[in-house]
Amino acid sequence: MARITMREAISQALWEEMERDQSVFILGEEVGVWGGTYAVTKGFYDHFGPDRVRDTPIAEAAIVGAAIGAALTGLRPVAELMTINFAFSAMEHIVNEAAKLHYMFGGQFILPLVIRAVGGGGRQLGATHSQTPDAVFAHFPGLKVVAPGTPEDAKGLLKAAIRCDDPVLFIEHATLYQVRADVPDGDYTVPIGESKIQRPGRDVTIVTYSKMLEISTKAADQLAKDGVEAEIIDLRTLRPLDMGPVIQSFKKTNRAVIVEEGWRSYGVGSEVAARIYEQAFDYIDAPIQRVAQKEVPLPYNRTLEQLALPQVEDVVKAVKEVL
Amino acid sequence: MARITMREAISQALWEEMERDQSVFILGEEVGVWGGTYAVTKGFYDHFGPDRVRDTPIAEAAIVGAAIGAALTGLRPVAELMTINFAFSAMEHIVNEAAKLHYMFGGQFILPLVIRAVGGGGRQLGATHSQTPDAVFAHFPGLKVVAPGTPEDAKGLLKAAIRCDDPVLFIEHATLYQVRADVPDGDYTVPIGESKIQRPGRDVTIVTYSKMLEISTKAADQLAKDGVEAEIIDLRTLRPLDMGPVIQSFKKTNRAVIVEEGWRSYGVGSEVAARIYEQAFDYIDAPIQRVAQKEVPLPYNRTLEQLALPQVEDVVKAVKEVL
Amino acid sequence: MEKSEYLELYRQMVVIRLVEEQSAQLYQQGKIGGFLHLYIGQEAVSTGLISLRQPQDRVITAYRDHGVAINCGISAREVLAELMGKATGSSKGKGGSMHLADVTKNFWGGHAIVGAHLPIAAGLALGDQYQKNDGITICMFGDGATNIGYFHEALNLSKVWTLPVLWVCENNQYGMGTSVERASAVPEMRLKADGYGIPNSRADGMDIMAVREATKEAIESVRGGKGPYFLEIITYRFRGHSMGDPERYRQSDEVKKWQENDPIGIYRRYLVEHKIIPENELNTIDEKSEKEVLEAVQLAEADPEPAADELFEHVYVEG
Amino acid sequence: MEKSEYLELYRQMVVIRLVEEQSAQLYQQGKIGGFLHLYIGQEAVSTGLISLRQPQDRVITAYRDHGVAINCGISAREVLAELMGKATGSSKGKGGSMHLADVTKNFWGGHAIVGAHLPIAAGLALGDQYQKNDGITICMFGDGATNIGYFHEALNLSKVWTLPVLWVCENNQYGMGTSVERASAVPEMRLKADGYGIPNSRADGMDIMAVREATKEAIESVRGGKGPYFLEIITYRFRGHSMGDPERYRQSDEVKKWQENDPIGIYRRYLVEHKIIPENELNTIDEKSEKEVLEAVQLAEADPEPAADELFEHVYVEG
Ligand SMILES: Cc1ncc(C[n+]2csc(CCOP(=O)(O)OP(=O)(O)O)c2C)c(N)n1
Ligand SMILES: Cc1ncc(C[n+]2csc(CCOP(=O)(O)OP(=O)(O)O)c2C)c(N)n1
Ligand SMILES: [Mg+2]
Ligand SMILES: [Mg+2]
Repeated sequence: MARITMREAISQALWEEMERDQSVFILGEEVGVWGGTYAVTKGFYDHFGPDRVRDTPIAEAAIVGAAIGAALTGLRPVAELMTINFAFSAMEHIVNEAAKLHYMFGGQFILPLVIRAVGGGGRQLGATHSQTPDAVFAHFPGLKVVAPGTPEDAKGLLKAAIRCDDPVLFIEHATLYQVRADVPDGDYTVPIGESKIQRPGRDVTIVTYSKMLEISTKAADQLAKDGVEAEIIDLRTLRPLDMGPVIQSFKKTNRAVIVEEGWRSYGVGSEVAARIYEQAFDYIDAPIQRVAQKEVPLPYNRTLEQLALPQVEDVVKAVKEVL
Repeated sequence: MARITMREAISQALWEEMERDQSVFILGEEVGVWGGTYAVTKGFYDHFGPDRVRDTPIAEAAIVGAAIGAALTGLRPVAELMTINFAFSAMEHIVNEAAKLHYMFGGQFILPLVIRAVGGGGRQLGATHSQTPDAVFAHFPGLKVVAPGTPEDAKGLLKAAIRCDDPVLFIEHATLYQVRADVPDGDYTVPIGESKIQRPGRDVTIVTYSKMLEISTKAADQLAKDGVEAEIIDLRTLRPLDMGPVIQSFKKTNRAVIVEEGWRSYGVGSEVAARIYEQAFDYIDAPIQRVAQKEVPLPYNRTLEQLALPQVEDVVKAVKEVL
Repeated sequence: MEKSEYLELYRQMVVIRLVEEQSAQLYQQGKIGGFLHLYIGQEAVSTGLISLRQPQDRVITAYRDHGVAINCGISAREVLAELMGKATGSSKGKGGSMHLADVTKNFWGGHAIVGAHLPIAAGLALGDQYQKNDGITICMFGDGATNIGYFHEALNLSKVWTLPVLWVCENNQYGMGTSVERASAVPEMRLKADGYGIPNSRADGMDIMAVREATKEAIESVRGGKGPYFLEIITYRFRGHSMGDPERYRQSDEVKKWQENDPIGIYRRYLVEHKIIPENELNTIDEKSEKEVLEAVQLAEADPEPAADELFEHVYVEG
Repeated sequence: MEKSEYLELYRQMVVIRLVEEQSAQLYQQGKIGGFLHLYIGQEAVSTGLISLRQPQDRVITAYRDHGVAINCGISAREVLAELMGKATGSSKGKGGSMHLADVTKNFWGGHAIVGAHLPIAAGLALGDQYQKNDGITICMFGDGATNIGYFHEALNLSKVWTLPVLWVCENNQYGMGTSVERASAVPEMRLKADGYGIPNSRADGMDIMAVREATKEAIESVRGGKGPYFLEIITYRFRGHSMGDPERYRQSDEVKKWQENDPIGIYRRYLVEHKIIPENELNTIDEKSEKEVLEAVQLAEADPEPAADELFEHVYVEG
């Protein structure tokens, strides 16, 4: 066990996989000389060289498109989109090419591709740079969408993604990079498509992922003071979505709150809620609550931005609603 | 009252608005000389001329981007994307520019823009050309998303969209253009953001929109033979989403089936279901059923494609589940 | 060039023409669905181009891909089977006309979103460069595709990274109903290559010998490690953009004028006049090819549809 | 040019410099959040450029927009207020540093997605052309922005439709940490304009007089109805890309070399040597501007935050 930050966990996963497998390489804006806008690939350029750590022009469609092509030749590219907001500039290649090629051509080739993108709000970057559009990408069959909330999961899931023969969108969160936690020593992977109980409890089920795991945990701490034991399920993967642990927990607590950072409408919470109702209808004691971002483009002003983002108090309040 | 096709209804709305208001103009691929790939703008080029019916290069980002700019100067552009699948090539400008500019700049200008795009499957166009990604666009605050299912609504909603000072994505369905129905004479609009009872009934509430209204109506006809009276609510607008008639109906029937053409996960049905549970929890007699597209990229082969798309029988079966 | 090679080029062009004519009929009979884009009139382009590629060279193109598929070695039967959505099709009936491919023959498809395959082509070339293979990537696209952003990002990247890719623009004068001058800032597509400092040239696509000559030079440049090369080939599609095109955008005599330069007729005359192949041998090829293609149609028609559970196959490799 | 005009140019450059230095401090004090991109070193570009626009001419730029905003007539206080997210900011505190705008002054922002504002600029020009206004659109962007697809689609469209738009590329040698030669197929951005048949020229962005000369010619061409024009202006940012840039990608002596060509210093010497304005008058402007900007900082700091209910304002105009 080593106590490291999320940034270090992701950086280690990339580093170790590149050491392990020559076919793994990185391409993206500022991943090389700069060392990564969020310093995730710091030191990579000097160690692995310009062929395996490739700075690109500002051309998101070309970054993802070229990664797709390289993957078709048997390589395992890790394409970095500086932020997930720029994924809209590569939308065609993510949802219409990467997600469909394997199926559309009758499975005659594989597409072992990882697209890393950091998302989330809370840093006053304004409406175009602060989004959490995870549900949008998770809507497309053929793509796998992963969004870890802890350093341990981040490292294990990224390694799994790089070794996976399917295209994986790996979503990081800018305000989680500094989070520190224990990570197993040596090489390990965390399976894609498995939700996990991050905190056991008996009174209410909180379903969340990524940054909101942190918020939900703080809320659970507060609730614990009032004797409420919340069980927190971390989805970790949005597609394929693993409802197993969620349903299991819900059948025990009969109450659920879903916490996501993105907008409520057509978001992650709606899908999870709909599935809980479908799969555990007879266990419901109270309407499931969804905590999500207010439905506005995220404003720059700090106070307004925080008003729009889900806060610990919102989660606590939602839990009290369902109790 | 005149009995016209959906194509004629949309064409009339465009024609009449262009006659009424010089600031309205059309731009897009093949809208002019060709007369529109789906013949919606046939005859427009000769009548209104090349300045108001503008053929563009194949450059979706430029089509939507230029329309945004023109709207900022006080015009009311109607940008046509040949199909909604190409909207991914203009994603940045639809969800990150059009949807946000008014808010992000403190409301100092308006953005009266309409983006027309035809979607849907069922014509063996293959995975990249057959999508119904409506929920993806409806996820973004700042954008209005409309998807009519009848000629009357299509004409009235398109006129409302053109007169609206907000950006509106107007989604048509390729296999509905031939549908014929009565349309009121003269000038009229249908308000954006209002759902509607398209068929009254007392036993079950079917919530749907666009092409699936047709499928749901056929299912309702079948069910009627077995004495089951389904009430069909047509959402018509996906954002802002009007739950009023849905909840009203549900409080009467206590049973609901949501029918959408797109993929189930993170789709329209999940949002509608989640809201029904939130707003009418005490009225639920059976788990709400969702009928949607199988979660695969749509295959070319006709049999497989039809297997993937929601069929009348699927709706009938789902209704019987909830009864 | 060996006589057999001359013959093979002729045979391929004839087979493509026949397959396209059969496809048109099958479409009218409702046996082919979706969009159908015929290659009739452009046969000399891909036939000349691909006749010069090495086995290790990758080929990728747009949705007007039947001819390219045949030149790459996919049988007429597999092509027709895919067009009819059969399990024996090159994409198992899941891709259809716009998505033919056979990677065992280094043909990477068949792509339906205009210009979107250009960045992917850059990636194919990157893969070979990274693995130090000596193969190059030949990427074909239309004149209309040069106006979309993907074209720009791919060409710029190919130059910055000196990628072994041959960009081939099939300029058939129109993108659907929009003529080049109504959609493009410059009249010659090759001029766009100058904006990236990419060497380029232009060839007559109705004359397969001219196509081959230009291609030789282009491929040498790319394989020689000089990075990307841009080849514009002037051609014309004799039929509509796809089946059911009203063709309001062009005059029938313009079409007639071009049809007089039928690439197959031109090549046929060339072979006879230069005494490379006597007329009767060509006639034999015509007859054999016709028989062969009609057989392929029958076989493909008789081929099985994919099984229902194929619907859920190949969404993912794992899980 | 009148003496007063010379003075005004000098004053604007000095004010921009001071506002940027103050912003840097406010950022360090945590009073400004998000990303902050300083214009220090590039003042002569927008000051010279915009000094020649007519009131009916629209201006639009990227996120490095403080200088442009001031040149367009937004007060230092409004700029600083927006940077601090105050209700009195030009975008009511909702846009921040990257989204300054004031359409009453025909300044259309301030756009944070690289290159995405170019198609919008084409649309602004289309709007004027459609309405037969004689205004033109001046669209500024960086060297890095020329590699994204939006650039390509916008430039092509502007030429095909002969739009009254002046494309101005501020080539400050880097896109974040990536130098031009590592990201662009061609070393001069103006060469890309050749690929669209768009007339173009190049100017020294450290010399405001050179900027004005080149701009005059460019604007005349566009206003003359000749369609788009591409102006590349060579400049350099003295500070990091944004606050907190480790600057591993360039040597400090490269920065020093450029700082010796401080655009304000160059212009100052020019004014004195050509006896256009005596040193002491320039000193007075320096002092007045400093006082003015410090005042603006105080006022902006004291300005109110937007009310909480502003959060839900302006999502839509209707409903
Ligand atoms: C991004 C995108 N926009 C629009 C279309 C619709 N479309 C299909 S083919 C075509 C014309 C392409 O013309 P060109 O590139 O010249 O190829 P050609 O058909 O002439 O071979 C268009 C507009 C598409 N498939 N993809
Ligand atoms: C589409 C997109 N990709 C990436 C970014 C991140 N980014 C912001 S500024 C920038 C560099 C732009 O360089 P340049 O165009 O030369 O402008 P400069 O900063 O030098 O003024 C990048 C990559 C972005 N904002 N938008
Ligand atoms: Mg063409
Ligand atoms: Mg720059």
